[in-house]
Amino acid sequence: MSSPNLKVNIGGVEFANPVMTASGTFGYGEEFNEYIDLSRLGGIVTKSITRHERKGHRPPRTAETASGMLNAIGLANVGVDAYVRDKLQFLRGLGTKIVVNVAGFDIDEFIYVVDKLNGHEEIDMVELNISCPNVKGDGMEFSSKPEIAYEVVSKVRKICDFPLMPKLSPNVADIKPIAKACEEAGADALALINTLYGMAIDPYTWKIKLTNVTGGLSGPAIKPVAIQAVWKVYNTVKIPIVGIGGIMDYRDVVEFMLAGAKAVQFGTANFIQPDCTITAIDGLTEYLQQRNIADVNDLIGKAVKI
Amino acid sequence: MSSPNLKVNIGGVEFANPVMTASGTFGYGEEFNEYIDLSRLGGIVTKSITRHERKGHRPPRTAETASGMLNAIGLANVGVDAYVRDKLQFLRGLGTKIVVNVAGFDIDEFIYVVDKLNGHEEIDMVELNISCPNVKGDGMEFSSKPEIAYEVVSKVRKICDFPLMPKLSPNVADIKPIAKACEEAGADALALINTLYGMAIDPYTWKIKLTNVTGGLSGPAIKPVAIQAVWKVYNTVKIPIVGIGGIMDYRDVVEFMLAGAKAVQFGTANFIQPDCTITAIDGLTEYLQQRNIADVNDLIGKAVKI
Amino acid sequence: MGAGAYLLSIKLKLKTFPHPGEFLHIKPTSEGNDPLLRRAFSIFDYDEQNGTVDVLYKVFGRGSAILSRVAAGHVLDLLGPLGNGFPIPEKSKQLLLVGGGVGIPPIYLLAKTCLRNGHDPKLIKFLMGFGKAEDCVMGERVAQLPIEQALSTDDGSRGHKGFVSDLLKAKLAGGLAGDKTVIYACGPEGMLKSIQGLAKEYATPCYLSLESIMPCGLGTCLGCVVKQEGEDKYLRVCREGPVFEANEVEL
Amino acid sequence: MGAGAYLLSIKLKLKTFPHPGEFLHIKPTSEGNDPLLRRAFSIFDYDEQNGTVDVLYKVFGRGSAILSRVAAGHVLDLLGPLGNGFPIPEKSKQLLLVGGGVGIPPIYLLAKTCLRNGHDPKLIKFLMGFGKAEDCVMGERVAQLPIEQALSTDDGSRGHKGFVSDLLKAKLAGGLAGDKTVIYACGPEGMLKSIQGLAKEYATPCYLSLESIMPCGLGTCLGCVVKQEGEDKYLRVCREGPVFEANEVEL
Ligand SMILES: Cc1cc2nc3c(=O)[nH]c(=O)nc-3n(C[C@H](O)[C@H](O)[C@H](O)COP(=O)(O)OP(=O)(O)OC[C@H]3O[C@@H](n4cnc5c(N)ncnc54)[C@H](O)[C@@H]3O)c2cc1C
Ligand SMILES: Cc1cc2nc3c(=O)[nH]c(=O)nc-3n(C[C@H](O)[C@H](O)[C@H](O)COP(=O)(O)OP(=O)(O)OC[C@H]3O[C@@H](n4cnc5c(N)ncnc54)[C@H](O)[C@@H]3O)c2cc1C
Ligand SMILES: Cc1cc2nc3c(=O)[nH]c(=O)nc-3n(C[C@H](O)[C@H](O)[C@H](O)COP(=O)(O)O)c2cc1C
Ligand SMILES: Cc1cc2nc3c(=O)[nH]c(=O)nc-3n(C[C@H](O)[C@H](O)[C@H](O)COP(=O)(O)O)c2cc1C
Ligand code: FES
Ligand code: FES
Repeated sequence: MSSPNLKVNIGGVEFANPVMTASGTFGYGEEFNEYIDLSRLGGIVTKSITRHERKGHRPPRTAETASGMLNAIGLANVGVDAYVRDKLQFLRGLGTKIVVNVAGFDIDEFIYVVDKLNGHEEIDMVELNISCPNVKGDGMEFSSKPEIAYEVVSKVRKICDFPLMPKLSPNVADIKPIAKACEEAGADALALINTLYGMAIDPYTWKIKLTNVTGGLSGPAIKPVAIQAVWKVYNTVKIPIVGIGGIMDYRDVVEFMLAGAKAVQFGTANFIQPDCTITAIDGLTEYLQQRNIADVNDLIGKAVKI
Repeated sequence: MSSPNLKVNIGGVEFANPVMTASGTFGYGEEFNEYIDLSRLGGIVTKSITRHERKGHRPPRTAETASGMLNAIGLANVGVDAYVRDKLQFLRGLGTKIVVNVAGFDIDEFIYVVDKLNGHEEIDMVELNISCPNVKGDGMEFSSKPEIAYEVVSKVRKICDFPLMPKLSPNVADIKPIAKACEEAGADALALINTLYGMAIDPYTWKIKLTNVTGGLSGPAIKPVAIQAVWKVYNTVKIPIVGIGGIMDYRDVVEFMLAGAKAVQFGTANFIQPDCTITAIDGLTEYLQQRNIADVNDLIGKAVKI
Repeated sequence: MGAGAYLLSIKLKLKTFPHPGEFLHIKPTSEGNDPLLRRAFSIFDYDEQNGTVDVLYKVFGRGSAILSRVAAGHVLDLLGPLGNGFPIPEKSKQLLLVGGGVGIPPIYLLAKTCLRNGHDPKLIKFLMGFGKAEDCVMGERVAQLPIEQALSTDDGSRGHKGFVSDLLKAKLAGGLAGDKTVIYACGPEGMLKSIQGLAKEYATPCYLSLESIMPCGLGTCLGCVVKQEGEDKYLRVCREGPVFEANEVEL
Repeated sequence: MGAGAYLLSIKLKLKTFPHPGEFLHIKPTSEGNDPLLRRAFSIFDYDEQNGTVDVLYKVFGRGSAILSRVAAGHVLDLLGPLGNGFPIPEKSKQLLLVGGGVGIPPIYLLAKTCLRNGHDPKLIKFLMGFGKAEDCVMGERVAQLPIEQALSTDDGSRGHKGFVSDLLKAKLAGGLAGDKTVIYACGPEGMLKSIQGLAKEYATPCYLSLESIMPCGLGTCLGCVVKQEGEDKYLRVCREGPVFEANEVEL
């Protein structure tokens, strides 16, 4: 059988395949250059950038848990100016799509950062990390209430040159109204999920393992939560979904696409196998070939109830 | 060193030690009689009972995930009348504390069931499973909104002969106001957490693994989420907390107690090692002895920030 | 042991000879929490002298794959024997034993047990179904039993081409039906379903050993259930089963 | 290898002789996702002829415990060599090499490398610290080096009673301080902290190899950082390190 089509279109951007890297787990791409052919990736989502440079939290910043890990890096990043100045140039030449993840602690910050990105052609899409605490509001995440999510997304949508993809938190009672609010606010796609809240204590030393006390839980442990979120949102909105959470190999990519994702992001897996994304693209191709599926898009949302 | 004190007092009930079994993972106790000495347990929390008998969902009802499992048993149970008639007699003689878990799909059902339990001396405490969908309301869990949690707990509190312990769901943006509402409604203790929402799809057959589509995620995978919930609630309310979620051994018991739990429940672990609870009680005793800690209560909430 | 099939010999002294149809609940790994749950495997054979229990299994997913890589001498974590096995038939009965693939182990143990009890070998027929010729080595221990045997493969690469239920049907149609006969079967769900149908059609007593996802194996999680025929009720495969009368369950 | 310490010999052909201080990032298990992350271990030794890399480690938690049970011949999943090792000193320098417990491996490799490069053995002093006498076997390979050696144990069961930093302090106070000397150290954080202090006190150049929880080992997760001295900045131990100049980092 001839090569299956792996291309997926998300918000008008054509990705060579549905495999991207997740924000915060792939740096700005540089470190992986020696391990994999970056041009083969569907896309790279870079580490969250903010208005100013952020040093991040005091270490220890991570802790391993059962089939997962906690992180409280603290949104360490170079700041939008240095990003545009120093990082875009490397990313420009890679031959893959570049998604810039933007974080903020109030709506002004989101707007400020996106405004600085506007006009830079090497950027293909903006991912809006609305899973940060909203310092102007009640300290809750932007994506924990539909009204707040609507407000930030619609305001950014108005000034953003690029397709806009809010990234949702799983730390909610019901993700559907949040997804709906983002769609109504003009989002071109949705990325889900960000990490779950978690915490760990050493039973021998009695010490809380992260200086920041709580952190974000990622890795295979959270995959069932992510699959469930993708499935629910797929049955709620019309815009494409990018699935994230515990993806380790091509079988997980298939599982997310069957649940309704049009593309996926590999996060924690990059730490364990730096070539996990490339292996997954190869595995996905073979999977489609063996089943005579001509187009990867034919997997989307095809999970069957029993 | 002499034997450390393992006794903990929760809502006026004195448990011989902080180790209980979690609802739905220990049946009504009968099946474990051949594996362990049930009298050694701090307490047994029996499977959720409802007004009428429930057969539960069509199988498959469970699926394994990374360091966890999904279940959608569907609150299968014998119904309160048969429970009182057939199950209490066996439980009465065991020499351990009996906590009856009560579920309901509207407030009337909770009240009906608790009323039927009233007067039965073999019962020591009622655990209120408010993580069920509220059919009269918006279909959300009772424990997903503080107002609803307040309403059901305060109404049940008024008519309940026993100390009352609502069991909270982790599927919320912020568990603190829910815990606070339960405390204000007169709860004597809080049990947390119930399972996280999850889902799994077979990438080969494309079938959703549970007939019920989504299920509850339990096991070590969710321990960080549970620890974080216990820590937050411990810093919010004054009533005792019973910690649940991914507990496998005495080290996990210690971790939960350091986070703020006064007692714990073993769930999924019972499926893997039927004697996990007894081993943990022994391990906990040795842990305290080695550290010259005379009273297990001295662990509660003692986690140290770094 | 044939394509992707393995024999696991476990040093394990049992108080009594295991009842055919009983199973062991085996933890595939002692390291870490993934995979988390035990897996169920029927007892295939028991060597009283040496105190070894044999299990015959196929690599299906992660747990069985890990088991297949366990080094000799490794200490396994297991529970069992668990479950209710096959009722031992009266000596006068004609036995039609049907095993499909890794459904053969408990049926083999049943045949062996009946022979030990003095059941007339001429009254026992063993019918085996496989995917293809390579898989048939799985039946090598069965081949040593002094009883009539027949086999089928899905692709006809050995024995009858088709399903083992065809072989059963031929026996039933050939006169071995009714009250003097008992059918015992274990194998994939499709096979059990057609055998259930045949038993009904030929009014022949029949016992089936079922498979089901079994988180606990102890009767407590209520995960492994099967619908009771004609009743609005579920039965636990690990506790009330895994062996059921064919007309008792809805497949 | 002494109480709870293990030697792992890995068949691994490297392009060049490894740089002392470089580490391997080893996945403790190939089965399942728990434990999830790789673990960092310094390269202890390299046998060019046979292409084997040795790692010397202590059983600390789950991952190292699993490694200690890995059967000979097992295929390990690893990345490396990673990180920036010790700068190789000029041949004229007096070297004070300090290793505490499982901090000895990279220091041993540094000593060996310097000797291979023709550094005068008389200019190299190797100071080792252990918990107790039983642990000292860990230093058996060091003992074969033709250089001056001294050791301490916390409980005095062998060598000097006290910390290895006491031995270093004696050397520094005895005149081996200042610009003509270089201190190299690896070991527990407390030990590195006092050595950092001594290096400052005696104005002697000093390099420390740090430990830190390293999820990725590739410079991408930003989990392993250490605070830069005097700057509001964090450095990645896996990428900028694990070896740092003593006055560059805040311990
Ligand atoms: C009573 C009984 C006896 C059995 N006897 C045998 C035997 O003798 N030889 C043999 O090869 N197999 C036997 N099986 C099937 C065997 O249990 C499964 O093949 C095995 O559990 C698959 O595990 P895995 O880790 O390889 O697959 P995975 O897909 O990784 O398993 C994931 C989960 O699903 C469960 N599961 C998946 N498939 C099955 C299945 N078909 N039946 C039950 N649980 C399943 C697993 O136990 C585990 O909890 C028996 C099953 C039962 C219930
Ligand atoms: C550059 C470097 C070189 C090292 N060289 C050696 C060596 O040669 N010999 C040796 O015995 N040890 C060495 N260590 C320490 C070794 O990495 C830890 O002992 C090991 O990771 C503990 O893993 P575990 O699974 O046994 O413990 P667990 O407690 O189960 O580990 C849980 C998590 O914490 C991390 N972790 C726990 N303790 C440490 C630690 N002290 N340092 C780094 N990560 C930790 C683990 O990697 C894992 O991610 C080195 C560490 C680093 C950073
Ligand atoms: C170390 C680490 C850092 C992360 N940093 C960010 C970040 O800066 N911005 C963001 O939106 N998500 C961040 N994430 C979340 C991931 O992008 C991803 O949503 C999450 O890890 C779940 O996917 P996984 O299970 O595949 O890791 C980070 C995750 C990890 C593990
Ligand atoms: C198979 C199964 C059935 C359960 N049934 C109930 C139930 O009936 N009522 C209830 O409140 N919780 C029920 N639970 C949730 C557990 O009591 C517990 O809160 C949860 O499993 C987390 O703990 P664990 O990780 O130790 O299993 C069930 C869990 C499992 C795995
Ligand atoms: S496997 Fe748990 S009840 Fe049967
Ligand atoms: S371990 Fe990930 S950046 Fe150093």
